Amino acid sequence: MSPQEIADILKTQFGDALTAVVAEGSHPHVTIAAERWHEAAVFLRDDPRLQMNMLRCVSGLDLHPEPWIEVVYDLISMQPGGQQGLWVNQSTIAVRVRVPRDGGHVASVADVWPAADWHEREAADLFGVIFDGHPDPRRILLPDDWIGHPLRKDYVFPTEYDGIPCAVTAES
Amino acid sequence: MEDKVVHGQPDLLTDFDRQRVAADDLRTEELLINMGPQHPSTHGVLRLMLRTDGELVLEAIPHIGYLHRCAEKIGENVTPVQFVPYTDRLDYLAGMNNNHGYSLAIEKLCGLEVPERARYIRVLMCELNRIASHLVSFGCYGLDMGAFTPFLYAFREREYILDLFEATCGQRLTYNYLSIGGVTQDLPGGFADKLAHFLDYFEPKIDEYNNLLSYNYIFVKRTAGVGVVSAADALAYGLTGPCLRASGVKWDLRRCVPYEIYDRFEFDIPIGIAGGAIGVPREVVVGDSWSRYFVRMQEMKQSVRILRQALQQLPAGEFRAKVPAALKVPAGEVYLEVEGARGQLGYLIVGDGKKTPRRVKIRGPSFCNLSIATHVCRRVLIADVAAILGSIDVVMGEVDR
Amino acid sequence: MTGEAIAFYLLAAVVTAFALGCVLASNIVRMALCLLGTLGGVALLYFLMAANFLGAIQLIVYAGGTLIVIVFGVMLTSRAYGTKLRVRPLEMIGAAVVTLALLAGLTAILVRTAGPVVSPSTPDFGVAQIGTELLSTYLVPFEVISVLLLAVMIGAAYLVQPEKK
Amino acid sequence: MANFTVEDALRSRWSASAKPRAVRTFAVLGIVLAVAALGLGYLASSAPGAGYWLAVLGTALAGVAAMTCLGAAFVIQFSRLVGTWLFRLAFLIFVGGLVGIALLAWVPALLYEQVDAAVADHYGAGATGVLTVADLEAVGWALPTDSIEVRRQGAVGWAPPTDSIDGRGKAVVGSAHPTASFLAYALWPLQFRLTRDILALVGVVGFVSLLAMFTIWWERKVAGRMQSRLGPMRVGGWHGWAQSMADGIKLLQKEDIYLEGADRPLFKLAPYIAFMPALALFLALPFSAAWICRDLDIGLLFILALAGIGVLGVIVAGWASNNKWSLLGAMREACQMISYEIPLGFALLVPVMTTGTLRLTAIGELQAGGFHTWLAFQSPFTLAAAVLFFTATLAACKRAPFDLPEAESELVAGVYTEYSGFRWSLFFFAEYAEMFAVGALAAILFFGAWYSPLPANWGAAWLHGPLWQRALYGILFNGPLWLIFKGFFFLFVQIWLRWTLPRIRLDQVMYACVQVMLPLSMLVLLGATFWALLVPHGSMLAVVANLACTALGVGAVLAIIGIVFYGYSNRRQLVGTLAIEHWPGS
Amino acid sequence: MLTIGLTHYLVLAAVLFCCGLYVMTTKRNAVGILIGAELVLNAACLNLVAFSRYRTGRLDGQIAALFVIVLAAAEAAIAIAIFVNYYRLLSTIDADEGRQLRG
Repeated sequence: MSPQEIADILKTQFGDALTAVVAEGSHPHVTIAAERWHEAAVFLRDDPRLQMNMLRCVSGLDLHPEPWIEVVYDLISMQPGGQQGLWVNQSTIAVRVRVPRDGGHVASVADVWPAADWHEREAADLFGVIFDGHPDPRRILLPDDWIGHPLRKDYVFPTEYDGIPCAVTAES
Repeated sequence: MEDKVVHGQPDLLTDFDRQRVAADDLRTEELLINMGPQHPSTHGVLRLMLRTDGELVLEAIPHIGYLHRCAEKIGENVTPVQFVPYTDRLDYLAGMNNNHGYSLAIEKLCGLEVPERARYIRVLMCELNRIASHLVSFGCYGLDMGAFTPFLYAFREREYILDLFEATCGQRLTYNYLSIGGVTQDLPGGFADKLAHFLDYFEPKIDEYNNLLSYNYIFVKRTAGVGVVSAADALAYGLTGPCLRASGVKWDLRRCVPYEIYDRFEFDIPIGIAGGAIGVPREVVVGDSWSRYFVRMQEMKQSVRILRQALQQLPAGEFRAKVPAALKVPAGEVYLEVEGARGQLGYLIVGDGKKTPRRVKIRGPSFCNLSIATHVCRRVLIADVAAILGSIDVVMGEVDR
Repeated sequence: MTGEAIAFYLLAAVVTAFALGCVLASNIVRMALCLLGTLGGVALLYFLMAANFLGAIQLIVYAGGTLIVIVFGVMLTSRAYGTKLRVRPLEMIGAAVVTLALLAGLTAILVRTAGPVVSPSTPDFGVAQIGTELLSTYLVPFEVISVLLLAVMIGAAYLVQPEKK
Repeated sequence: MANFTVEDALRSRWSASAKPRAVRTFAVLGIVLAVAALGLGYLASSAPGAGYWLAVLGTALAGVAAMTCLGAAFVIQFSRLVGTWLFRLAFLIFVGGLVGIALLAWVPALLYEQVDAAVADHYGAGATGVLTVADLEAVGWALPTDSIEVRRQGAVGWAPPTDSIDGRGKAVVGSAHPTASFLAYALWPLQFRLTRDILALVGVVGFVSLLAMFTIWWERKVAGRMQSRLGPMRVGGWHGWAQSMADGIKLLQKEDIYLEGADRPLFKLAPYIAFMPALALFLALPFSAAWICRDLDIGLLFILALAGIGVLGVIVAGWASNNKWSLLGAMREACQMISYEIPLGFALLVPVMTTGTLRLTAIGELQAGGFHTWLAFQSPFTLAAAVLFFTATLAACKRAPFDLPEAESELVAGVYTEYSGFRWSLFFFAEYAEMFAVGALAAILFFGAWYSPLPANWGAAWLHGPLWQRALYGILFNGPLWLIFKGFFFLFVQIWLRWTLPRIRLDQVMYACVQVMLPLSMLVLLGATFWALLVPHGSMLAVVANLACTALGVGAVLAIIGIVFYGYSNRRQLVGTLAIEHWPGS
Repeated sequence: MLTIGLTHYLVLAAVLFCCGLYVMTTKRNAVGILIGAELVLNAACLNLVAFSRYRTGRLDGQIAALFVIVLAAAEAAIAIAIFVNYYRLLSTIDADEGRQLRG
């Protein structure tokens, strides 16, 4: 199923919540409003036409200087039934959810795809996006007392951590 | 339990842990054990908090990040060509595959065409590195199970592969060989003979190691039926690579979404098979630790097959495309996955026309594979935790990035 | 002073010291170790009294078996390793007075009624004699003991099994 | 000049012509002095009064001077070796140590026999008393031939072969031979129990130390060879023979670390609780019928008891370390030990029942006479008991695949996690000593003790020959050397298993014990009982079973050797190398 | 004093017995009480063997001691089982806490 068809299905289902569709290029994706994302996730997984059964990746993306951060969910639908018992790649799509830079909230989809658990923690850790309803909302890669979210473009490197001076070179 | 010192070890609990275990800890005599980050069978600096009742692990909570080296942040601040060496450090046991994924993603984004010969060399290197990586996995898994000797055998064979790599690119661990537009230099003279020589020697060795370890009664008893991951769970948790295939899902990017030139080779995709079939002990359940381990053993054979075919078809010609000296990452984005040694290694690269990309996201397969640990390590014995972790085969460089 | 006397006084000192260690130790594992010392000393006393078999049995069953069970029990039941159950002072004084009085009385009686010191009147028995005695004269108690051991095994297994819900 | 050493100095001092001259001079001088010493010594044996003492002094001085001269000649001749001289000497001690100890073990046994015979001759058989040196001199260098065998066999009521009863050498009364008087002085203290005990203790401690050092080195070598590497190769030169000594010195220098919050007295005490019983059980372990420190009538029980106490040390170590991994290791040890002592005990009961004694020397003596008389081959049940015993001892010694208490991939280092330096090494001394002890015990109980697999009548004549013949007999046909050899064979099997097998899980260990080994050992015990009751000695069934079991045992050994040989000759190797230096054009 | 006789052993056994008694009465840890009981039993065993050695001249004392050792082992096994259960019920090993049977 091509990305355009998926986008059409989503459009009929969610209407205006689907704010943008890029069906061509090396990374076809749709953008969906944050409020309806959880609902859309369940739909993407359970709809018999889509069956997005694996969440491959969740990435944060800072759109600095625009005041947005996007969360990119890469989904794939794998089904059995190919030659020699191989599974077949039915369709692939990325979904983007755009939230404000400060205090952006997205519904966690860890209950839809458990794979989202750690990925969302990572995005929350490095971008500061808040995932509502996450089962285990701790920092994952950085220490618990780390200040700031390093993958944001406006992140200022700390000069010390826990009394340990950090060597910071001049910003390029 | 006293507050300040948890039985001789400094208090490493986070507030969250404390909330989580406090309620249960009062009830019975449960131990809270800190496994790692310095532990022989956590393969690097993984740390697990084990909540145990004697030997029985009630819950295992992984804590990662001890090897976080800001790879993604670095990726945003250096040019793609400069970033290739950094990818070596992700899954440091299969550096070639990491180079490969990143190079492919950048080439796709920039629209670069790679010469035929370079593509074959890439396949040769990736498959060799897959064998080397699986050998480490095989050896270390034996070590986790208490069998020391297979480890040394595995490392002996891996040394030969590293010798080949050293002859090719001068490096033994972090290669920076598969770079954007092809490979950095041509194969050395006599490489084909040496490799064929090695393959003839190595292929029968796999059967030998199966006899030594895979079919060992104690080994089967230790691993079969332990840490069973159903196909549904494997998909839901985003498991890929041998871990996914062991659960019975015949999915391999090299066949299902062919990239590079993998569609030109004939090879099988080994998957986990229920016990009782030929070559599978009776105790085995699809998706258990033994299946995950054995899929790797079989994959080595398939890699040998691919290597033989690639050697046969290896064309002459350029080994590198013309890459502009000041390569700019065009505006646009790409998400590309390759089948790494441990699963699908994905790169999301977003460019905005500058020299450096706006965002480099790395989907480490170990990161996703490891996330199932809590789910699987429930009501198992401490020894089983080592068995499960070893069969998932994580490389912390890739988990923490 | 004969070798036997030297050995006896030495062993008596060791046994008493370890028994006092049991009394004074507050940590339960230390108590168990002191018990090990006492038991070992008593086993050596058995060797001194030419009861070799009994000495070896004492070491195997008591030191090797019972004591390990006790230490095991300690580990199973002491979650908080630092927890020490303090002896109540009043109890301590009372018990000390009573036991010391008892000890004084017992010693006095023993010394008062002590007959002349005679050398041992028995030959050194071997294992064979013990076996023969056990299976002839003491056959009934022997069998009763074995039944009791069976009952203990079943009972212990029953007691420690987790409750089924 | 940084590398200029003593060897260089020695090497450069002697010019080509001066060296042989110096060697010749010293050698001649040394020989002359030696002859003089011998002459004076002969004089001393007959000279009266003060002349005697003069002659003795002269003998001593001349002897020392002769030794010095000969030594100097040697040193000059082989000056190139002098720098490595100490190393080579230590090497000789190391390699020759076990052999030497075995020989030493046999020689004192002969000496004891000598003294016992003298006492018996002087006071009559069975009587006791203290001899003076004069008495001993009067007895001279008498050669009693059968005292050991007769007494040992008599003690357990087992009829000895008739031809060895007679032939007690008569004392050569009144001979004042110089050797005899020297021996009389030298052997006089040996008639006292205390002297013998002290000697035996020194021997045991020395043996155990050397044993542990040798075994650790050996295990590393065997492991290395199994893993297609070399193992220790550096320290000492020849195959890294001094590795254990170097390790020992290193361990002694290490910091003795205590954990904050550890139970310090117990933490310090635990290694000794583990080590002392392992050492003490050698007191009751016979190296041959004569060479045993204390021949207890409950020897087997005694060893079992001490092995059980050693476990307590490990448990206390785990508890006192205040580390959860250690604690888990201690719990595992306690579980495993309590469980495996039961099948171990049952397996031990089989030889005890078959031979009817707990005295280890008696059990050993019954197995003289070649392969087929070994206890393991007497019936199917004894063979099964031998296998069960060996398996249970693996668990008792915490050896792979039962090495759960220290499982390094699960519990870091288990009970040893917090130990360092010398305390840590004590645990390993204990472990290796115990490994050898159970191997030796398996040999004593099941595999012919200190007897060679050769038939008993081979070399039997030597038993009545001169001293050298009897010493040779003790080395070739029965004696400590054989027991040590067998002990090391079982030790090798333990090492072999360790480097081959994965580790069993705790529940599987318990399953294997309670569900498999316990019923099996009970069955074996029952079977052995009925075999002893129903199959009379010498009956057709007994002979057939004996032959079949012997064939099975020998066949198993031959099969193992055959498989090893086949595997070794058919091993697959990558010819040549793939390393970059060997590429064409490089 | 220099020849060891029955009295010496009996006095030593009395000391052991009193130590055991003291441990049994004062210790609040149930396992400690068990250890006290073992001490007392050991004192009894010592007496039995000593009497057998110095008075009766038969094996009866040794055999009685053997039975006592076996019984002590059985007792320890049962006691530990009870303590484990006790601990499960009350989450403590303090013997004074078990008041449920009190009238």
